[in-house]
Amino acid sequence: MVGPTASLSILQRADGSATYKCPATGYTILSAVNGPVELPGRRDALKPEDATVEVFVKPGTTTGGVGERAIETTLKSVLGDIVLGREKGFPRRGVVLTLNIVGGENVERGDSYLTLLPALLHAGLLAMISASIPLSMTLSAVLLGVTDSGEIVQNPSPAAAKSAVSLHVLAISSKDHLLLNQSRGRFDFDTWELIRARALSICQGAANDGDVAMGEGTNTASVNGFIRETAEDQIYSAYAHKLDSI
Amino acid sequence: MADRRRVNGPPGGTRPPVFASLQESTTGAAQRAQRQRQPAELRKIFLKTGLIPTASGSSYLEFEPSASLAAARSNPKSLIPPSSALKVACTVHGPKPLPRSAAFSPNLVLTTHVKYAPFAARKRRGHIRDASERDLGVHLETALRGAIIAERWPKSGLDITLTIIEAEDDRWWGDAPDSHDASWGMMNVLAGCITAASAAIADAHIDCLDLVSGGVAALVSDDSSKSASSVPRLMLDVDPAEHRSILSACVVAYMPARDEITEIWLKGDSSKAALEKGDVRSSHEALIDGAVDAARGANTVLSEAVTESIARSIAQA
Amino acid sequence: MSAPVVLLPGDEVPHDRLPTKNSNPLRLGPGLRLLSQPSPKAGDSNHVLTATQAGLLTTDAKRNTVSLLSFPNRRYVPTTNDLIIAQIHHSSIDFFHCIVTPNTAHALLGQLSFEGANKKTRPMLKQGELVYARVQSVGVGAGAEVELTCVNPATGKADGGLGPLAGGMVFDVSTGMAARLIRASSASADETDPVDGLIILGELGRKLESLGGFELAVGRNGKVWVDCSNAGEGSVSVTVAIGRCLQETDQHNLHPHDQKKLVTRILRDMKLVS
Amino acid sequence: MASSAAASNPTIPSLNLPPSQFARLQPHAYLLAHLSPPAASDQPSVRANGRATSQFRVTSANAGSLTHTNGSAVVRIGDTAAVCGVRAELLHTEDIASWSVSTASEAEAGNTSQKGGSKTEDEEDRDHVQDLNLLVPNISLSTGCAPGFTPGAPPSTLAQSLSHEILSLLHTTRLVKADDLRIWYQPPNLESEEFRNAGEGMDVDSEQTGGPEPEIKAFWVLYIDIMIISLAGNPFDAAWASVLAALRDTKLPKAWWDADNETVLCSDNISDAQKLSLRGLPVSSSFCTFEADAAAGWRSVVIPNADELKSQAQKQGSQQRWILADPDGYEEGLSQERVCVVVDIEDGKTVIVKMEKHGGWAVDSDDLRQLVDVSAKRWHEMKRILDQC
Amino acid sequence: MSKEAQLSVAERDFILEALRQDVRLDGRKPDEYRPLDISFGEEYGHVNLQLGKTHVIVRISAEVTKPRDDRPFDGLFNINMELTNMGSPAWESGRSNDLEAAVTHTLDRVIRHSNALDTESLCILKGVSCWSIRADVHVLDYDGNLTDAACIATMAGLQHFRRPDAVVRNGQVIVYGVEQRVPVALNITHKPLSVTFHTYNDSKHIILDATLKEEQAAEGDLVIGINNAGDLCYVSKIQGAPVDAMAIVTKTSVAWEKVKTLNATMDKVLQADLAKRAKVGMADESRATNDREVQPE
Repeated sequence: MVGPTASLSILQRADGSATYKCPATGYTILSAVNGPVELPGRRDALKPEDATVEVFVKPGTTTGGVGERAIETTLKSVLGDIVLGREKGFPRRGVVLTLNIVGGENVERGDSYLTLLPALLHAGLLAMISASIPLSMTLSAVLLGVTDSGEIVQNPSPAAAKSAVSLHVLAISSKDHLLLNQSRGRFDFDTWELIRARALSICQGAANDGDVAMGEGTNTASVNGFIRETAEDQIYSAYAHKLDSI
Repeated sequence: MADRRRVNGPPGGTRPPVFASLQESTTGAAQRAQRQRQPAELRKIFLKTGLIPTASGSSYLEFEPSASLAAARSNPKSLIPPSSALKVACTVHGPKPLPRSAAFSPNLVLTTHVKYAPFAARKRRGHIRDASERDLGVHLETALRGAIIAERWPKSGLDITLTIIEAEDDRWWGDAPDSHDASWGMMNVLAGCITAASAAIADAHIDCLDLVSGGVAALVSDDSSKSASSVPRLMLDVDPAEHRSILSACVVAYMPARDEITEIWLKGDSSKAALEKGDVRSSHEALIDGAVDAARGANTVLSEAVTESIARSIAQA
Repeated sequence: MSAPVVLLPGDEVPHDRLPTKNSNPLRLGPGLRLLSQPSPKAGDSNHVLTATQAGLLTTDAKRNTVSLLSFPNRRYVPTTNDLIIAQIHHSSIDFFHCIVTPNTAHALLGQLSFEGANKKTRPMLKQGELVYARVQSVGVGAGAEVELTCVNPATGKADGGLGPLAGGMVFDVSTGMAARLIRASSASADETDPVDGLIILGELGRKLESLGGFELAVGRNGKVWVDCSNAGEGSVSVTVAIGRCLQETDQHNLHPHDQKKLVTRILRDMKLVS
Repeated sequence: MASSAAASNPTIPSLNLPPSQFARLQPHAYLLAHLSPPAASDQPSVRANGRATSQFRVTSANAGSLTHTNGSAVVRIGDTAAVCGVRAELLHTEDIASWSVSTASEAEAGNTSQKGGSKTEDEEDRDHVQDLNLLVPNISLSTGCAPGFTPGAPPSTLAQSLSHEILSLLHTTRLVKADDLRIWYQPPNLESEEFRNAGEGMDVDSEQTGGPEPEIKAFWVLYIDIMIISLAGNPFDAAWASVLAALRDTKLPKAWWDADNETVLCSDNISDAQKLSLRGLPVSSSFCTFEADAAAGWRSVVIPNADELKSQAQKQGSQQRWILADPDGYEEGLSQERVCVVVDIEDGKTVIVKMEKHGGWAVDSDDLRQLVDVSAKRWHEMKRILDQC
Repeated sequence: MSKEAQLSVAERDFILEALRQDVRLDGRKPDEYRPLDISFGEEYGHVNLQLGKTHVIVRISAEVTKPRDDRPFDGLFNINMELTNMGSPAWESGRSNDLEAAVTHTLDRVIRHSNALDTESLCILKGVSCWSIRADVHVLDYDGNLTDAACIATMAGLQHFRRPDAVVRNGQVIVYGVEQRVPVALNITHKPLSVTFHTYNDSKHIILDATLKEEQAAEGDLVIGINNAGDLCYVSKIQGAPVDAMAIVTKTSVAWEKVKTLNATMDKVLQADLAKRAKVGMADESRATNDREVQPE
């Protein structure tokens, strides 16, 4: 299977941006973050002690509707979870994330956004990293489907997702917490526990010796490792002048 | 166009079902309901306050179903209901500070909002408020403004929201709307809204001059023959589905203790009314008096509900 | 020195990377925070430094600081003592309300926070005019406002060219580039080694000396003010040339020898050198 | 006043505030005091609303009370009330742009979109119900149900999300069978005579003897409108329960294609009408997590790893976290992490149809397993309530 | 936040003074476009366009729908643009602003109303079904002259797009998948593009393809929609300082030249992409036939 590709800071105007492409599902997401910024007309609604994370999802070849608002609510809650909104300069300000689906099929009316969710989460996270929004940790996510023969499939294509008995998206923090679970279909709890274990190994790598912080111990085949590499590459190229002199 | 903020139906649109059996009448649905009440007899009103604890004040009002509807409910034969009976939920939020953008006001700023549920009437209602719903809001605001002591609450706002869960019919469903027809059901709805809102305002402990209640009276003609002998009669609290023709109707918002009317809405031709011998009133005076009588009747229910509300809040304290 | 370390949010700063010899308290730069371990099982050290942003870990043993260099295109967040170029938005009785970065709350600049300013002599700045200012305070907690000043509170003097910027032109660069420019321009003028990988200023200075030279003010908020009024008739072209050189270096993250080529190319393009 | 407060709530004796004031000024401390009473006192750990952590509010359902609907229900879960009305309208196939369109692969298989022979019933259902937008649920919160929702304003983000979640759940559970919504027409066998006259030349004859195939002329579209009349937390469970109850109450008139008038006619006879046959009874249960340390998320403390979190919970004597079933508005305001589990029970076996959690990092496998059990218990309770209404 | 930060006095004065000396901030000539880069995605009708720092993506999509009752022989064609916070921090996602309305209007006039896409060719079955073509303009980076960037990208997208083939058989419309039948190009009747000018110093200086800062310093704008044949399909001089009528005439001929160049560039990129696809396609095809042979069951 071809792995995902991503790059950071690709746009000029936005404070942070990223593109994330998942060949397995066919989706390409462009993401941009502006923050900390003033959110107009919402002064009363803003939390005085904390930053407000706003998310906007824009479909590629249709106009957004209730489905987009629903997934935005989920993304906001998951990404908002790891934003340190009380750091200097952020309270009462907004962190505005825009996710533009520039490649792949549209999500049908009334369909859950599950097939897109991991790509949206990764693109959103990378844009936040690119904008240097303070975060408590990073996350990685995976889409898993269970076929009618009981097999667990990683990143099923939209067609395969349709025929799956159940679909699951899990987001795992860089410290192994379960940040998000969205499961649909028909399944029992034992199946879900298999899914949970599988998701952990995909996100964090099979050889997870618990020492994630050092970077060396991380299995680069994991989603988390991929996020780390993408960010590292970008930092290295931005500070090439610094590294040359070392 | 599709509404981006809602779940939309099929893009090509849908059609309401058409029933084939109107002529055959195997179910008795094709018979017009008859009024079983005396001309001055009101339908029972169910009114309860405080059902919505998240609001400062709230009330729920229901009209007693007419005899035909009650019969159809207990022994259903046809899918077509013979008539319908008002069901309204009312909430009051406030008094609360006005939004920053609002201009200074020395008085309590009243906002009234009336919305039918999409399934409230025979014809499916839209999600966005239409002209008649805005109309009702304006009438209601006028009715309530006269009763509320607005200067008690400067720089404050009061939001009154009424959700019509089931509306009154404008006419018998089998009748085609005729030329001098109006949306008579709306007048009953308004009367119900006034009474319900009044209860909710009292439940929210807003200072009022008096309890204002709504009442409806109408001139109806029930004779099928066009003979000259058929004279319209004055009736209180009419259910439009029970009458062949309504010539005119009047709704008032009335405060009994002060004997004041805060809002009056009279529609139709009231010239042909036949009053009792010796009655010197003009027919529209009689119509207004009738509506006031109806409002008085509603007021007894209203007072009970408000008393109950007060008893409850004392018990809580 | 050992291999460079890039940290991601949530990563701990490795202990062996912290400057140890200095007895002064360790100073934390942006992108890092000090956390305490909830269960003191680790014994002696129950505090850890954690990254909140992705960036390159840098330490300065001399000043005993540790900080994280994060993405250069990030938005500027006002930090006390930073030099910035602010634009007047409007004025009230006591303050000028200034734009530091677009789409954020205005910063406040006291009407009297200028060198030698009193009620009569204070500058009458209009909307859209620029000032070179220092961030005096950023406040704490909710509703905190950023305050600017154009004087050194200790001396009452406008050190380092603080005050209104008249004429000239201002160019937008990334915040990372602005920081590098500040470090580069504060280095001694005839430095030939690239400071922070930048030789562009020295290069421009040398080549444009004959045309009357230029004046430069760099704001940490990603603004560079350039004035070449000494260049007479050619001042417009010289200013544009400087702006283009800075912006292209920034955008393409040019290597020093490419910077040199760029200067030559652009000066030729602007017909400033043959 | 003060003494009565102290008597009813011994954990805050030093305060002379009545509980209601304390609840408003220090909501977090108030709820925490209820959930973790001092060990010395014999007070059980209860929520501020007097419920046990896994206890749902009193729930009632009442169906069929609205005159102008094909099915309706009022569901109250504590102080949250939802009214749902189902209205059926007709979608003629001639109004469907894609009806006369088939993709080449289908056409080659000898089928048009009217009949997908190779597909299972479930797949076909999904195609029709979902692709033709036959289910149209919309939630309205602009009813003055709680402060903060401006009446008359377009649907809030919450209302839009809830509408979508209801629709999505209707689709994933395939609750409504497409066959209940189809209106078939059997064209008269006009050509049969001609066929017979044509003689043996037709190989297709054998298949044609049954006359022309029946065709779908129209579909019922169900407009499912949910008015949240009162909102005191957990709108989804109430809304879903009202939808479920209303759909169980829904009767569709008998309808047929009237070839002369080229339209669909219905019978108003109630004995001709058909109830919907729903697939299962998926019941939704929502939960939220209340953290003892409200500031844990941002305080300068290292966030423990998932494993450490587990071991911590075991080590520490006092409970740090409570998962509250069916949160009211007050509790929702004090928690970030939400869980929603929708289960059905078939032949005594619990089937999960939806399981969601987000907004925090505390709830994981162990908790979820318990919540699924709680949800299964709730299913029996809801079934009893819905069967009675 | 709904507005871009205003120019400082210094910037405005400098831009105007520089223009008096025929100098632009990026060293361009008055009638010069910024570097234009057009590339195509994997899908048909996916265009990635950069004009200087202005960056847009256009996606063209097609679906079968019912024609409008009053135009049973016509297909549908719509251009949609929704500005989000991505393109500029000054834009609020989900809320339209003046720029969005203005650019959409111009695109509609130049491309849609000039019938650049022949909508009659989109009819499949009279009054029953037709193609609905939709262009979605995504603005990723805004640095002035959004109109021309979006216009070029949309036209490129329409020319690049291939819709599935469809035939009518016994009143049934049969749509062929891309892998079954070669998809069909849209019928483009002509290739109009917009060319946007801005005016300065009492319209003494008129420049082409202004950057955001130049737009902000401008007194007025002039948009000319013109095709390769020199047919004008749109001219707008809506507001701002008056412009000499002769200037409009001269700028129209400038615009004509520019459109010819732009269309030539576009053609070149399109041809190159088609050639590349043909190569890959042929490889795919041979692989596909091989597959079929390998798996007869």
